[in-house]
Amino acid sequence: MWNWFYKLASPPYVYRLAAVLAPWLLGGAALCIGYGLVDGLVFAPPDYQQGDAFRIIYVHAPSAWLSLSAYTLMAVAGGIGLIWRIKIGHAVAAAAAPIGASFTVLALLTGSLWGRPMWGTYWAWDPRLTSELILLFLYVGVMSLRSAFEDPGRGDRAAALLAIVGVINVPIIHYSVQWWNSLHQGATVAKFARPSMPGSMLWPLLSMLLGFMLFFGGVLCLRLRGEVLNRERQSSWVREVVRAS
Amino acid sequence: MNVGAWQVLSLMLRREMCLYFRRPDQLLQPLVFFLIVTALFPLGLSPQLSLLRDMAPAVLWVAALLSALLSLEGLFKGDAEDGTLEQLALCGQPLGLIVAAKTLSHWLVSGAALVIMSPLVAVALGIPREAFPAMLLSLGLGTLTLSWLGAIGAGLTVGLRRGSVLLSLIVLPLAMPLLIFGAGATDRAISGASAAGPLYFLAALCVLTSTLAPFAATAALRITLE
Amino acid sequence: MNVGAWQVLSLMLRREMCLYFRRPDQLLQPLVFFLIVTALFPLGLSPQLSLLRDMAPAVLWVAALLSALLSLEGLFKGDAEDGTLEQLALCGQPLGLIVAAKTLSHWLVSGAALVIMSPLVAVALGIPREAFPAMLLSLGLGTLTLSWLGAIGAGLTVGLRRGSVLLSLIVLPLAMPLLIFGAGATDRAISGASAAGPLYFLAALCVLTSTLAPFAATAALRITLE
Amino acid sequence: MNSGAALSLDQVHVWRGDRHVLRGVSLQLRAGELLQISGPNGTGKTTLLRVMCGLLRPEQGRVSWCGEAITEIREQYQALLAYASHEPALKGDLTALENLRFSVGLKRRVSAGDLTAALACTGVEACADLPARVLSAGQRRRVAMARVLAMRARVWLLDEPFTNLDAAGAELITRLLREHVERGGLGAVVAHHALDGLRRLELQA
Amino acid sequence: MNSGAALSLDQVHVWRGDRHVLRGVSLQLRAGELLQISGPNGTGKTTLLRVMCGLLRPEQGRVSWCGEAITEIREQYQALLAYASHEPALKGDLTALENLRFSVGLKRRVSAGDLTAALACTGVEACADLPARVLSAGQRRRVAMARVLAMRARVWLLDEPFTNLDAAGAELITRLLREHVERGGLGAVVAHHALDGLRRLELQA
Ligand code: HEM
Ligand SMILES: Nc1ncnc2c1ncn2[C@@H]1O[C@H](COP(=O)(O)OP(=O)(O)OP(=O)(O)O)[C@@H](O)[C@H]1O
Ligand SMILES: Nc1ncnc2c1ncn2[C@@H]1O[C@H](COP(=O)(O)OP(=O)(O)OP(=O)(O)O)[C@@H](O)[C@H]1O
Ligand SMILES: [Mg+2]
Ligand SMILES: [Mg+2]
Repeated sequence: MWNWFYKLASPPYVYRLAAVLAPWLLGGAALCIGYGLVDGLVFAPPDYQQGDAFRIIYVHAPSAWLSLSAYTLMAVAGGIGLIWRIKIGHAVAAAAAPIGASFTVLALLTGSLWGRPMWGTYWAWDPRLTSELILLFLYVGVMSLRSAFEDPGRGDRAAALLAIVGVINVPIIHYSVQWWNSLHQGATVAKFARPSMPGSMLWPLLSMLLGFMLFFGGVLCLRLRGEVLNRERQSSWVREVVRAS
Repeated sequence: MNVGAWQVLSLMLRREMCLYFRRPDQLLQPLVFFLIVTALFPLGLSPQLSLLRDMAPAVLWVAALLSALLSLEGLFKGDAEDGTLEQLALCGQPLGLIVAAKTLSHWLVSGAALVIMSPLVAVALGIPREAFPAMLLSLGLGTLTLSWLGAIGAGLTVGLRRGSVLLSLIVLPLAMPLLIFGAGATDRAISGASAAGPLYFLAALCVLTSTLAPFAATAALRITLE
Repeated sequence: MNVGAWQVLSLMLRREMCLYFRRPDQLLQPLVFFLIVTALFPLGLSPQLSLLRDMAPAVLWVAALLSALLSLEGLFKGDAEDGTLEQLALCGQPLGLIVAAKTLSHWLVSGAALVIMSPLVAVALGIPREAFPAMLLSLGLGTLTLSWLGAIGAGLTVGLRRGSVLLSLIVLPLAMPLLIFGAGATDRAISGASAAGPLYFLAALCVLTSTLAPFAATAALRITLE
Repeated sequence: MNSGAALSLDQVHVWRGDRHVLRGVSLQLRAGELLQISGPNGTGKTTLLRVMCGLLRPEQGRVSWCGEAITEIREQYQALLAYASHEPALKGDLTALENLRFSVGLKRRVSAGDLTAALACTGVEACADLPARVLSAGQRRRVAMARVLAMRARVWLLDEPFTNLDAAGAELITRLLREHVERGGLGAVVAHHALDGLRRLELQA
Repeated sequence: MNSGAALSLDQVHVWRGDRHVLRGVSLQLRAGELLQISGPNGTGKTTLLRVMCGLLRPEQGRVSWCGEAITEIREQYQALLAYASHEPALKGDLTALENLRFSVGLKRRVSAGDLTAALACTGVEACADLPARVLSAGQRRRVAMARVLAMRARVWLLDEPFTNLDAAGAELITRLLREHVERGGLGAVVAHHALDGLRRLELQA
């Protein structure tokens, strides 16, 4: 069982696996996002209160969700690297951080663009918004901590530790709308029993979400290949790869 | 004749206290900073002094956070620079004890001292006497939590070239809930409402970090020391 | 081949800039601090955000003063600790030139950078666009004055054990007029009144300190170096 | 692997930046054996000493004490250890005696008398109550050596202990090293001049 | 007073705390004369050197250069001076070459070639572009010596320049000292071992 695990986590294997997965993931992402955009922006009916402004949701909600899941993934991968000293964990964490940070920026930007028509302001110091901003700080902190070390091994472990400590922020962001009275929308989609959203709006949203997830996976694979190559540049298999290309 | 955990703790506490009292500036720095920040605000606000009382909780808490944060930078730095941190790491005692002793002494000279001095500042800012218990309690819990969080940050950044900025970048996001609940508790107490909600939350945060942070800070220091 | 005054100035400026850019934390520290202080306030104020705009000038100016003050502590300290200050003192060039070059570079990386970044903060604090010119001008004059004042303080306290507290104690009373007139100018500009009065006063202070402070700072450094 | 060896290094490799500083160092130390490490400046003597005391984890290779990797038994191993680095590692604000009390006290219970005796042994009892900040370079070095003595450690790892010392001081250190060996202690000393009766490891540039 | 002397100290007294460290030191140095200062640890060698370069003003007595008190002609005198203290006085964040450029550049106009030549002369040209922080103790000391060389100063005041150096390094310093004397330079060197051909001032404990 452990042997199997170690083989799965060995850099050359991951390098090849990522190459196989990336095109499938990215292809799926293109399909889902394509359908979601067309259906969501063109065919879905305008909201009875918000008019067309609500369509920002098709970018905003998926990127906000992914900003949270990417952070969790980064922390878990870093934890695996820290505790079991499995190098690929750190590589995954390092590859995921900038993608997650970009999703966070996207969520903040789309959110504040949406805030202008909705709340009459781009920014308010509201719990959800503030905690999402903190998430961005955490991403930046993790990335700069990693790069501040001259020795990459120590940088990886330090960044992993910080990522784990910061995970506490994820549930805070998620539940902030329930714990404090907030300007921000409560859960709209996740109420599976009775989503408070008509299907014609919901399906494109779900498709966008799936598409964003696939996109994240695909980009992660691509970045992971780069990370692994860079980290293993001393080893023999990388030299073979380079020679072969 | 082995040295037990309590001896290690008490020896380290005495060492730290001795060092703080030998360098009165390290001891006074957080307090003076706290006083100065709270004194500057009324000056900057001079035309609209009526605002002062409404913003008092924010001023008080921001000043407390900043002054604790600034002194946190030196938690391991002095020892790292003169080589004594290496000696401590090689002393054959669990590093966790040493980290805990250093953090607690830091809190005693920054956090606890600040709590003791805060009534003075509170009077100057026009915070009514009835709000003092909630304010003192929230400051005490908040600064202790911050010292623990800061120990993690200081452990992660000791010896780094970008140390101090990184420390703020790491600690402040984690400390924002403290500010929100701390200022919230004080504010509610001032306006006569019950501050129990935010205080419970602060207490929970404090217990949580006091149990987990020593391990995280030790792990952090080990990573950077290696 | 003697080295002229201009060469000394430019060499020292290049040295300082090189050092600041090698240690991005020293460079970013004042800016990050400035941003953080201004971001913490709204959080602490969360229940009464309507107050934010009224206290914006005070927040802006207190943050600017504190961030400049904190970085002033290191003006001569790093050089004193690694022995390079002795080498500078022995270089056979007028010490005044060296002090001036160090102070100017300090202002460039703290004061000037802060002025450039202040519009961002001003927007977040809700300061209207029309008030920007007065705000920028007042911040520029104020931080330059503060750098000069700080150089005197840093010169007097380098090498002292109670250095940093003394520095704050020496500099802040001198800096209070800056705060009052600076925040006053910004506040008037926000409310649409003419800010010329406080601005003239700030300009006068700036000219005064820029001519006298280099001599005072050099004398101060000589006293502590000997 | 020699099973009688107390401290042994096995094919230790260390990189600093892109310099391959230690290139497969192996060595064994038994009780009563003190090794002199020498070699040109910048060849990795300090690096080797830091590997030996566990402050630096080598990229490859293994450091073991009585057969167990020192990372496994870190605290037990380090309790036996006295390391003196390039710097004297004194707190300038504490007096010489306090410096000793707080660092030796973590290793073993120790009385003020013991510490004063150690200071006297290295010839700085007159400085016991001066803050380390005002001591001269040689006096600081002597206080650091007194710390090593007072720790009563089995393993001594000393980085250029002769630095800044006058002739009498150098003799003193030589005598202390000899006595340490006679007590059955072991360890390593970095020094540029040849030391009598010590096995020597010469690092190459 | 000897009028031929370039640098002369006259009955210099210095107290540190309540220690009377220098008790009436008088000495004269002529062109081409290098003085060795030695004596047990803590007897005031470093203090004496700092008095000679004007960093410390003696409580009593007078230090003069060509008959004028050095406090009167501070800048002219210090322009002729190269002082190397116990610490290498390098900025850890600057490379060795930059360290030299910024400190030597204040004394005289100097080309990068000159500086690299000085580094090569002390055997650390390979470290020219490494930040001083990562250099080994001996390498740092060699960079400090390269600074003294590149300054082309007439007066050398060196505090234990042999510290941390390997055997080759020690020989190099001896050679540099001889060449400095031959060029007509003067100065003082603190060292614990006897140096050939140098007049010696022995401070008493
Ligand atoms: C800068 C401003 C904003 C930020 C930082 C922000 C942040 C977030 C975050 C982090 C989530 C994911 C929450 C989770 O998964 O638990 C989210 C979801 C969402 N946001 Fe925003 N938001 C902003 C503005 C807005 C605005 C103006 C609206 C519209 C009124 C809005 C509507 C939504 C909706 C409908 C969801 C999906 C809710 C769900 O089903 O969980 N957001 N936002
Ligand atoms: N980041 C880095 N990049 C390149 N080289 C480095 C780096 N860090 C350290 N080095 C080199 O590694 C070596 C470290 O050697 P170490 O300090 O162990 O030398 P040493 O043998 O103790 O020398 P000394 O006798 O001078 O004390 C030096 O040559 C140094 O220049
Ligand atoms: N504040 C003080 N109180 C008492 N003694 C002091 C004080 N400051 C310095 N000293 C003493 O003055 C002397 C300074 O000597 P200095 O540093 O010049 O010695 P040195 O000859 O260079 O010694 P070394 O060979 O160790 O470098 C030391 O003995 C030191 O203990
Ligand atoms: Mg060394
Ligand atoms: Mg000396």
